[in-house]
Amino acid sequence: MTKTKKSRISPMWKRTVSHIFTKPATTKYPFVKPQLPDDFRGQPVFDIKLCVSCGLCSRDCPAKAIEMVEVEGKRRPQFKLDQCIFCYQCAESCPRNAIKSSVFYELATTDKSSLVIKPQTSVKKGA
Amino acid sequence: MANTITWARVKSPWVLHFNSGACNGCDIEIVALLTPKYDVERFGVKLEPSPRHADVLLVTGCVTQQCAERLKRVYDQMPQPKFVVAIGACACSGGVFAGNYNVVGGVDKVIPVTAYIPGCPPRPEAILDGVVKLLNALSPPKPKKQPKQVKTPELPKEEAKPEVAKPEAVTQQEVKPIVEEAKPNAKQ
Amino acid sequence: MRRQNQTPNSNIDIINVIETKLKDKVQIQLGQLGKAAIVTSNGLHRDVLKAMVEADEKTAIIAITGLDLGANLGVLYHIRTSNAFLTIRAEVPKDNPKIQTVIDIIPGAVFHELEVSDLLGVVFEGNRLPGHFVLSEYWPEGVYPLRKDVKASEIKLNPPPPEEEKQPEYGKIVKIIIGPQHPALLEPEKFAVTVDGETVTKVEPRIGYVHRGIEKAAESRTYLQDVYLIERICGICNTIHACNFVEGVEKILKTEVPPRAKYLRVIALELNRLHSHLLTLGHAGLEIGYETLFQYFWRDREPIMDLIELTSGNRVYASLMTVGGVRRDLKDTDLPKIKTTLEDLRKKLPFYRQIYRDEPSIKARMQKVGVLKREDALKLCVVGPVARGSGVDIDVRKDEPYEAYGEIPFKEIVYTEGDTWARMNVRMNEVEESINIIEYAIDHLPTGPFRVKAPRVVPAGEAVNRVEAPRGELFCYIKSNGTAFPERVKVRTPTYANIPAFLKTAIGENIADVPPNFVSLDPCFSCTDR
Amino acid sequence: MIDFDLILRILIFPGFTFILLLTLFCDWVERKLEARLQNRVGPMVAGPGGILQPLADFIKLLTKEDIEPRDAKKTVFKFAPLIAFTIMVFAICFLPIDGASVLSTTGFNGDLIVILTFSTIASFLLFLSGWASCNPYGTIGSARVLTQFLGYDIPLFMLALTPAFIAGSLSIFVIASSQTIPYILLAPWAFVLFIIAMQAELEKGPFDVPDAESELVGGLETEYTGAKLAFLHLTRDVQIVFGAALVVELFLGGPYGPVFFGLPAFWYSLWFVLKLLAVVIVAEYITTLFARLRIDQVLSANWRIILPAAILSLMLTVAMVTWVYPLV
Repeated sequence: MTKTKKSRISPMWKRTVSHIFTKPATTKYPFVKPQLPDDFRGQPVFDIKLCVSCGLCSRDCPAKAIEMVEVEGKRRPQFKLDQCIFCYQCAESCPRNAIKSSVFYELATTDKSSLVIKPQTSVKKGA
Repeated sequence: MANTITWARVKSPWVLHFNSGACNGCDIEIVALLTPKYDVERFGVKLEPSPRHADVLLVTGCVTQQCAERLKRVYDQMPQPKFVVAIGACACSGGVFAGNYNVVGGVDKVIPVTAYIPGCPPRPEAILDGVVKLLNALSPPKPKKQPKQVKTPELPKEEAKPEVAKPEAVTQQEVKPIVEEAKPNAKQ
Repeated sequence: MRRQNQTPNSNIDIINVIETKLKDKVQIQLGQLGKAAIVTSNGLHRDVLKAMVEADEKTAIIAITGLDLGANLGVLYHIRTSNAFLTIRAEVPKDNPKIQTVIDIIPGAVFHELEVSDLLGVVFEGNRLPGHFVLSEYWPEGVYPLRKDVKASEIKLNPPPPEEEKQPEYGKIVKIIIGPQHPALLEPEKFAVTVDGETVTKVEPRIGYVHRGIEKAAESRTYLQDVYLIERICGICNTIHACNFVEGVEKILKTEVPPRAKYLRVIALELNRLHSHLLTLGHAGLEIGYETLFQYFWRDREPIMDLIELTSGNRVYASLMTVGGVRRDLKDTDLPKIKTTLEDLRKKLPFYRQIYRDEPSIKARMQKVGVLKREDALKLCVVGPVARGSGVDIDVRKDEPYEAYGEIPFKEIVYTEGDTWARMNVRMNEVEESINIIEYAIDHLPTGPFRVKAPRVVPAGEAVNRVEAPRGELFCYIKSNGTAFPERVKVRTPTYANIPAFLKTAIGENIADVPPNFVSLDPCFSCTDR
Repeated sequence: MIDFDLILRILIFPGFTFILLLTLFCDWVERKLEARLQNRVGPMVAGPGGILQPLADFIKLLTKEDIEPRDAKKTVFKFAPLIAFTIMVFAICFLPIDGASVLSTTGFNGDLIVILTFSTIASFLLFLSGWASCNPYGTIGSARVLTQFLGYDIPLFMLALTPAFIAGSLSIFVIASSQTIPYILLAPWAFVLFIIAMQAELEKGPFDVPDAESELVGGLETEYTGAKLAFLHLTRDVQIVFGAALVVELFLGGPYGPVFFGLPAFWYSLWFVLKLLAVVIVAEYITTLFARLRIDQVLSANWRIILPAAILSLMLTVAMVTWVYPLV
């Protein structure tokens, strides 16, 4: 009985010991960045040149994270990243492909207001 | 002496996870942080069961009416100094559930929040990044304030490339860069 | 292996039974809301149900939907029998919303009735609870959120009463409150467990801590937005929630999804099931203090998360489903990566299977814990691995194939022990079946479009839909009024049906058995409360 | 007349400071090893390889706010963790570390019984500290501590007597120094049983029912914060060091080993630490292998298996000492 039991005893004995000699499965995250698929749904990138101010993105957003604000007389989407659920329905609804995804995901901040991405700031800075 | 204490606090953040009505998405990502792939024990982070032991409160979820009061109580039970991190769109502002009849929406409506981590859900890396940012905010004498951003022309665009850098250096490049990345596109 | 296939479903024609028994009293509308909708007047729904239970032991209540029909409140009993799915309709006037309970016929209906009475104000005579079941204890009297005249913004909660001085209790009987902040539950939910020494004598559930009012919110959003909202009922089985809703809408629209989309959906759903099962299997390890096992399972779950990220762009929320197909095609270049990852996982499975089957400390903690006998499982209407662990062979993928499941061969896993160990082993074996399904789907992936254009406005109509979530049978009811906004969306999640099983099996057990027993249901409270 | 040497011995080496550092080091070894067995990295950033992690935890806890629950029995709640810690350190002081015990003596006959009593008292104080917090989780957790250590104390005492029988003395110094052949080779059955009983006595897995996180939150520590929590943690860790040290003294030949050159005290301390680490590693390895048992399984394992086995082991040892060992 003991013999058969021995062979059926937990394979954990061997497995745990083998891990001492193998490399841990841990990624070296903050020091080495992970490789993300190209179409990862990170922070949305808005291209104001393509925008036709139709407001479809704002209308279809399930989280109401897109607000249309006046920029130089035209209505442009303003993204509230703190509400955004990163579903990219806006990108799908956009007739001109003005909203694209990016692989940037480290959005943590201690200042909530920095999570509102205004379309005008980018214009001003770029100008 | 003060340096030693700050050092100890930064190196040993024990966290308590509070689910205030989340969908489990963020919660499993928090638990995933403990597991071999991310292993936050590297940074001394321990998930503690009791609010009495914790330094950092990780709140997920959109704060339902029933949970608001509990959240307040759990926060009060924690010993000073204590910090709150809101994880996920729901905890930051209510997310997709904002405006529902049973939802308060946003952790900062109930307790003060130190750091926000948007995402639905944020990647475990993003959560780790948020905790590291919080801890870096601890290091200078003025707590809770992020040091002024130095504008970096470099963009963290090519994340695929393994770049070796100190965590501080990584976190210096805040949210801003990507906005700047959006600009050139806009200008073309 | 201990798999045991039950005898094939009996060929009872349930509609025939009702026709012969209650011919003149009820109206049978064939082909609506499942196989048939049986319209009853007040009181007769009990007779119909009794006739069904007598004719077929597998009769179970899937859900009870409450509807606001203007002057009346509609109550729909969704019934599953061994080979059919049908609905009993009843109506009660709004000013006197009283209806007889059915919990004496089917005990599993208790939670469903309580929810309808809390959210819609239907009074089920014989099944009432002091206070609220789902809503906050400070909820104002007489306000029922799912009624159409209630606006979310106008609801004002009662102020909380001043905190009373709590006297510490001394004595033999201690009440342990599990939750709402408790490590055994990743989610806030409260179970007041009364303990005598170390033995549980009473469990009082208080759910609703995660109640976000999704059903009401869905009514004020378009079908397009609802897909994302419904998806966020639960972060673990999100794809299947979205799929369930999308299929329901497609039924009303009468849209046929292209074959490639069907296969892509199957791949997404099974990836979801894989990650959910691995999560539970590991979490169970944590609950019984087997941290090594937990760490290993979650390590091997990460490649699956990477696959979900690869195919959909997010680790957790795939957001793949949309009305008329899927949102993203699967790139041919990704296929080899998916295959190798699954192959790697398959190589690791024998180790885990051996652990779950033979490891002495796992057996010591899981066998004979939370035993749910077959009769009880049928009576309490449990679903999914809990039912299959008790020898009840129900699996929507087999019973009523949706998407491409009818074309894919896979085994239905049934254990007869009915204890925690059996439930976990059902999941353990299903992991392998899921891998097989995905590989089959990839090998037989049809070419062609992956999406058809669907209109934003949905014609008036109603539909029910069932799918097999990782936790069991998931049900939804959608009523459309001809606009872009649904009139009513009801989702009944598997955990909701499984909690009564926990309440029954926990009593008389050791307090230390509560966590493993509980986790073997794979509880998901964000699903439960919605 | 002040004996500076004695004060140095008590305060620095091999006394308080040494024991404290050893405890923190063992904690690190445990955490790191557990992480590696689970295919993780474990503490990494606090000091080289995360070696300062336990120290960081300790300092941080010391500087946290101290909260006393309203219902707690204040005096017991305050002092029980500290006294428990003191008693455990005091018990270690009796063990020969660098050839002699901390008190620079060779002990007295019967000090084995004394230190085992000390460890029982410390466990009892831990029970008191949990009970005094008046929290349902704390109460149940401490009740489990009480049932468990009361049960396992008996076999532990019996098994500790095995080496005493072989050495013919109840003095730890005599037991340790008379092991020209370590008793692990002479009485391996007693060693295995002793490790299991020790594991249960120290509430390590698979016997860690008193702090079963999934059903009892933090167990008896639930209500503790700040410095008191730090000392509770430290007491637990010192208990583990004590248990491992006891195994070293009773079965592995104590601190005595080959002296190559220089001071014997240095080599003895080195051997002591190395042997101690070996025991800690074995104990931690056992912890990672199994799921936590249920409290009734833990108790029935004691009364049905460990206790009869301990009695048998004692009888076997007596028989061996009488008839077999004289022949060797």
